[in-house]
Amino acid sequence: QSPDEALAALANQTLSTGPGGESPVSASEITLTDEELAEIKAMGATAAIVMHYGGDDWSQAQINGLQTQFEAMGIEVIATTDAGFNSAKQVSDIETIMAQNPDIIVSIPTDPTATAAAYRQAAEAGVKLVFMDNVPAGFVAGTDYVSVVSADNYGNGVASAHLMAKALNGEGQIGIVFHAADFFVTRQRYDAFKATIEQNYPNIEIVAEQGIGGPDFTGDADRAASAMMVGNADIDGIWAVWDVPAEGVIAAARANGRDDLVITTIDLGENVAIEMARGGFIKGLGAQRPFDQGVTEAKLAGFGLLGKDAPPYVALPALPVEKDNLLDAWQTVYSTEAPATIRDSMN
Amino acid sequence: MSDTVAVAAREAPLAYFKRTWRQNIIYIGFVVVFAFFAITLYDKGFLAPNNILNIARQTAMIAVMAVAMTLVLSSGEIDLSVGAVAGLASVTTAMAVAWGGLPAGIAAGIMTGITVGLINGFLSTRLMIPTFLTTLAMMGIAKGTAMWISGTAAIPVLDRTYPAIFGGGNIGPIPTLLLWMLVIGVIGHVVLRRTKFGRQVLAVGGNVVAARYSGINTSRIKLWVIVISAVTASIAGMLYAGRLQTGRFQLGEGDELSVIAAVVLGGTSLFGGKGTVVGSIIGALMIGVINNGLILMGLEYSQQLIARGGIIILAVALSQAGTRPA
Amino acid sequence: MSDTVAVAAREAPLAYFKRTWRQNIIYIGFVVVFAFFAITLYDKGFLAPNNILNIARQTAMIAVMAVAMTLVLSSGEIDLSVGAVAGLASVTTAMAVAWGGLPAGIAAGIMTGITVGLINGFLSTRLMIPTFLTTLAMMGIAKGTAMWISGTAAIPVLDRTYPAIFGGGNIGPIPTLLLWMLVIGVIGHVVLRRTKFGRQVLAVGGNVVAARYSGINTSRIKLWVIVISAVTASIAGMLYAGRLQTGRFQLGEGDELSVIAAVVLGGTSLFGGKGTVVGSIIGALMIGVINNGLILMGLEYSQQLIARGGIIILAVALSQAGTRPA
Amino acid sequence: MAIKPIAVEMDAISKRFGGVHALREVSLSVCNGEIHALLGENGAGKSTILKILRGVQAPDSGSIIIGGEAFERLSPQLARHKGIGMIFQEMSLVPTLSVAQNVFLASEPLTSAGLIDDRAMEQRSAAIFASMGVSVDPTAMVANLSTGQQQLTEIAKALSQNAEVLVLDEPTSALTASEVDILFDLLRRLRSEGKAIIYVSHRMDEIFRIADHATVLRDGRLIDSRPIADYTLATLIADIMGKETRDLSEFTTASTAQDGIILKVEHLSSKLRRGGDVSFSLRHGEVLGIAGLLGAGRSRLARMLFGLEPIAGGTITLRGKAVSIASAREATELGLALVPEDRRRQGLVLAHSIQDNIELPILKRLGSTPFVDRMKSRSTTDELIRRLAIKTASREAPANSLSGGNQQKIVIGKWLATDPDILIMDEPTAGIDIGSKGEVLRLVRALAAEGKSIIFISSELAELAAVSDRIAVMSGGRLVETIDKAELLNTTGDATELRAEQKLQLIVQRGGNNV
Ligand SMILES: Nc1ncnc2c1ncn2[C@@H]1O[C@H](COP(=O)(O)OP(=O)(O)OP(=O)(O)O)[C@@H](O)[C@H]1O
Ligand SMILES: Nc1ncnc2c1ncn2[C@@H]1O[C@H](COP(=O)(O)OP(=O)(O)OP(=O)(O)O)[C@@H](O)[C@H]1O
Ligand SMILES: [Mg+2]
Ligand SMILES: [Mg+2]
Repeated sequence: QSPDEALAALANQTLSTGPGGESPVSASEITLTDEELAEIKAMGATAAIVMHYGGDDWSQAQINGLQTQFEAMGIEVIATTDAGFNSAKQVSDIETIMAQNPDIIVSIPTDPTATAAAYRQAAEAGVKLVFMDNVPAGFVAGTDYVSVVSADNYGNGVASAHLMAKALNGEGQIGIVFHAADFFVTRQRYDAFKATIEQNYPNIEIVAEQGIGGPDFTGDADRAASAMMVGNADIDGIWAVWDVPAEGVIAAARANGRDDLVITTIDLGENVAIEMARGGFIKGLGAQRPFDQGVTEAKLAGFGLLGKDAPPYVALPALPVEKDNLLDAWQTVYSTEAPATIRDSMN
Repeated sequence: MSDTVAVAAREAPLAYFKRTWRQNIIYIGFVVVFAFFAITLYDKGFLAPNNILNIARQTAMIAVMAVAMTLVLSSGEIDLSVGAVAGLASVTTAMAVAWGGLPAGIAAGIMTGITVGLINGFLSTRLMIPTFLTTLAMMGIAKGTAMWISGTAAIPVLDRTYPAIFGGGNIGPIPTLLLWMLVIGVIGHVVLRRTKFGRQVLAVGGNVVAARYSGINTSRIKLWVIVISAVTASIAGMLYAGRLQTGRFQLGEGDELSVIAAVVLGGTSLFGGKGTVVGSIIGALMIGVINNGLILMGLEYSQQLIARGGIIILAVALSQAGTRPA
Repeated sequence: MSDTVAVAAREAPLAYFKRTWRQNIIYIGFVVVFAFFAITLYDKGFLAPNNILNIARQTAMIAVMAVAMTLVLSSGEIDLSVGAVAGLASVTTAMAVAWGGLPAGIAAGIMTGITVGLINGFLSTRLMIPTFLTTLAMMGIAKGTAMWISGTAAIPVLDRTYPAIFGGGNIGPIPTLLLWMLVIGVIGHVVLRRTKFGRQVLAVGGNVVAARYSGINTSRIKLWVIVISAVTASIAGMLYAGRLQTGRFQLGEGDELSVIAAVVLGGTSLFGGKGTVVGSIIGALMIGVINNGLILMGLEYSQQLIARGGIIILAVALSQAGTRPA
Repeated sequence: MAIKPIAVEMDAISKRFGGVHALREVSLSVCNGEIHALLGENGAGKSTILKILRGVQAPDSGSIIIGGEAFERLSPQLARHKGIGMIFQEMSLVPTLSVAQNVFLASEPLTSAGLIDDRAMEQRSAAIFASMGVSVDPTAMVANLSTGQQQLTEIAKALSQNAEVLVLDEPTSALTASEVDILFDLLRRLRSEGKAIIYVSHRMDEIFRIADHATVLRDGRLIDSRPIADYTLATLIADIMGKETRDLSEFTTASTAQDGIILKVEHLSSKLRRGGDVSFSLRHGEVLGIAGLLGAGRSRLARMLFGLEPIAGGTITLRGKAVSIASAREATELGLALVPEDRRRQGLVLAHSIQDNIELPILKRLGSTPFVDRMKSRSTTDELIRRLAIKTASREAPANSLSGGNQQKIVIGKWLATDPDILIMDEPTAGIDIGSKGEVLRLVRALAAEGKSIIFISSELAELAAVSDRIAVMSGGRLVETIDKAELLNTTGDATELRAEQKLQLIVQRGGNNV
């Protein structure tokens, strides 16, 4: 099976399975009738968005999606919080928000165990919970929370692996820059990428792995990648766990004059998009669909309000992006036309 | 530093009033900030008893660490490792609870603090490394150790009593966290104001030579202060673990700045010789109130950051004027 | 503090050597650390010219900010906002470049520094708020502003010359970043050691009352130092923007600690009155070498943190002994 | 008189600081019930040997015998335990603590609960000050005390420990005659109680008034140790200086005052202290002495003239023009200079070298570029070190490595270097030895002769009478009286300084009384 076939296969299948092993339902199946919409509007409900980390395009698109859809549903977003990967802060945020007792909380847990108690409180207070990507430990779909919408991070990991293989014609030495923290989303991508390379591409050798801790992920990735290129003179590619570290890898490659280095990553940030458009280091990436994801989550929250029973696990398939489909991909991901910066860089 | 405070001995009543008024304005500042939110956020449930308790809960760890940090700064030293140590303690205590139950957990948490404290103290008082550097290095070491022994994973605390004691439960309507904060606060206040030890801490921070000339064993005092700080940090870590029923290396990350901010906000001098535990706790609460209020206001995170900075400056602009060393 | 510095007037050559040896051991420490990696990592290409240049590149921003921070600490103040200001400047400069090209970009970056500096300076010298608090608050304000105007997104720098000047390109074999570091380092050294301004900075930091009695306009000096620090931070931000061809609020996040660590490591006193720019740069390079070496060793992130802390303590244990302001 | 038991004995003590031999095999033995004067020029080693006795510095060799017990070295705790109390020359108080808290530092009275009893502390220190007959607020923060008040606090601290052996290292350098009298009464009482007292001072008259025995050091060597009765002023000074030196009594001066008035002050009063009222005029080439009791407002006046203390009312007319001086910088630009009272707090950056300290006020003159002209700075420094006989190896030595008196000389030199039209000196000779004192006074007269004007504040009336053309007496912030040197000298038949001094004393006291 060639990378292209593999990628093609990916497009309309979701590899992740739900926290309870549920098989995913496609986001396209989540819809609200006009009556339902009207009914929700009538409720004058309130919602809060509790993020794990707000500092990247992904979160912003996610929030945009939510806000757009909530507005359409006549739901007021009363608070948006950013825990900066810190579970204690996220718990505080949830508690604080509970003071306004909102009807809906859409959230992504920094840490399934640490935050469980706080979400539990909210659930018991009757708040409709919709999760992104991951759910707190011991939560039961339908009773404790409405549903979880996943971006199929595993699938994206796989995609980025195939794209790497494609760019390397199936052979070479590569390095991995991963997130040195046990965070569900990033861990899935890492596992997927590694597994895919090891199983499908015997001629691709993973010669270096380096974790990065932040908060300056770009700088950390820069240092890590530089060291990889120094330590393994003929390294051909480096995979970065998301676009922010990827920018660090790009800087390192530039500085070390490795114009031939292949970089693949996950998430369609503007910078990596530009780099790709220029035919630069980024040969491909697995994109999530944060905007759609947000929209879907908002709709599911609506399900919750209506008491309409929702599928426990909704997933959006991974979106492999290469230069050819970059502009369309951007449209798909952000549901706006790609900015001039990218379009101009295409040629 | 403090040599530079230049105020008249027989000063006019007015001048005196102005001075003390300014020293105590952190309290006024706190009241103002609180009142501001109470009014603007009335309908948003800011004053809801539960929200007030939330603020207490969310501030408790910072406040607890701030108490010890008051001693540290008063003695002319600094401790940047508190946040990381709290994280480490949360991990050790959680692992120990899983292994040997409550007593093991408590022992492990405290031992973590004692060990770290002794290392920091030894390096600073024997090898004469500035605490800024020792504790900065310790910050990395503690965080690394926590990540390492936990494999960066969260260690769940399944024991039921542990969270009840540490930060989880309530006693009647009152969260245990609040009690921890009060108890440690009172102890800290008495130690600094009313005990020989506290007096010697202030003396060491005010003029280390004079302290030595007066027969005070300055390095012993500093050692103690540093150990106390580390142990308190580990208690904070245990409270985190209890509150979140989890031990994790990221818990407490970055707290050192909030803690020192709270203490300085409270009117303790960064240059030593002068400290107030009550002020520190008020400072911590003030930061807590601000964070809470800004979220309730529905500001975006970026706006929250800006507003917090602005409010702090406003509050201090009054409170610190005139009283700051030069 | 300084009462304890005990140095002989006419001292024996040996004693003199011992003293200066200790003061200068940061250099020795640097050499030792470097040699250690050079040997253990010989086969891993530690000594490869490219790797050496990488270290320089990765350290440049810290080193640049450390130069100004040396002045700040020498004057008895502190600046915690440098990291956030660098981030903000990277955003403003990137946005301005996109809007009005190179000149606009440069202007925007520098103006950011000047504005922040004047605010910090005004609050600290007029309203007498301790710089610890002003700059801590500014840290939040700058970060928030950067997130806000950029919508937390990365602002690409498409202009070709900008990166060439700031941090991106090379001149011959030498990365421009290295030149920036050297030029600013030399200027800083001369300013602190040779100019009247530098003498006044040290005097203000050494004893602000005596400085005032000597007819020095102490608050003017402090204002200048604070502004210089902010401007330098914004230059560092522009270098980040050039190097990554991006403006982003996270750039420089957390740098304040690395910068202050580098400076203190270099032998500058946190309590003012004593500073060395060269030491600070060596301190920054030392941290860079350690980071680089530990990664090349293939240590896990957690182990890197531990090792870094250990090495720093080891290096300082020697360097600071005896010279610290107890 | 009967042989008294020996309280402490220090045997062949040697101490080096790097290359400096502070002490070479110095021995010292002090008996109970005696006041033992320790004398020597600046940098002779007095403070060093006393610090060794107090256990805050360790000798390189030699031994210390207390109550028959011999020690290699003492620790501060041990020395204290052995009943040794000391007033250090360099203020050793904690500025951020209150007076009472300092007095009882490390020996706080406790409540039954084992907590510190601050109220008892304040009452007891109030009592001590009362018994000393001085007024110091026990609750005041030490940082806010005047130098004199700080010295009184040190004395109270030492007394509160009722030590067996009481060491006083220049306790009176910032005190006026009346406090000195009080202190001496206290010391006599302690002596009669059989305590051993070691007393260091550069004020010769004090030595002859109070001491029973004198030990003289020079360049870290023991020169001589005899009962005071064996000495005359001349022989004692000769021993101290190692050469014949004229003391103040031969210090006669003809007034060099010209007619032109350079500075006129009218009804000046401070914002920080009510009820001040100072008026005087200063002529070219005139030395205006200012006398007063502690807290009379002398230093305050100095600070007001130098733009360091806000002015509530009154006018300052300089060279015929009314000026308002808002900062020391403006003052220096107007050609004023202030040798401040507190060398450690206001005079020096202690950790910096002599040269760096001397550079500070004259930076503007060290080259027209932004760069410091090091050559010029060096020559200036060396010149001053020579002129003031500052005892140091190099201009690079940090100020705090010098002896107290030598530090004081740096402060004087630092301001001489600015070559001002009006030189204000606040207790300039505090802690400097008899020889250098003469040198300073001679300098002052020389400047006056050049047409410079000097305001000379001093608590030591002898030198005041010696150096001044006119003497203004202050009290309670007001300038109450101005006396011509001539009056002081010539009213009675034979004019000896001592008489003049006594008269001055009377006037000052009276000034004090009619508030
Ligand atoms: N900490 C120190 N470091 C280096 N040299 C010192 C130190 N303390 C004292 N000295 C030197 O030791 C010598 C004796 O100093 P000491 O203070 O004992 O003199 P002193 O007799 O007290 O003089 P003064 O009358 O001025 O107080 C001086 O030359 C001084 O420079
Ligand atoms: N720079 C200053 N500004 C304001 N007050 C000061 C300053 N320096 C000292 N003081 C305080 O002013 C008060 C009076 O001290 P000062 O020595 O000036 O009194 P004084 O009346 O001048 O005494 P004396 O007549 O003995 O000099 C003291 O409490 C002192 O601490
Ligand atoms: Mg002395
Ligand atoms: Mg005075």
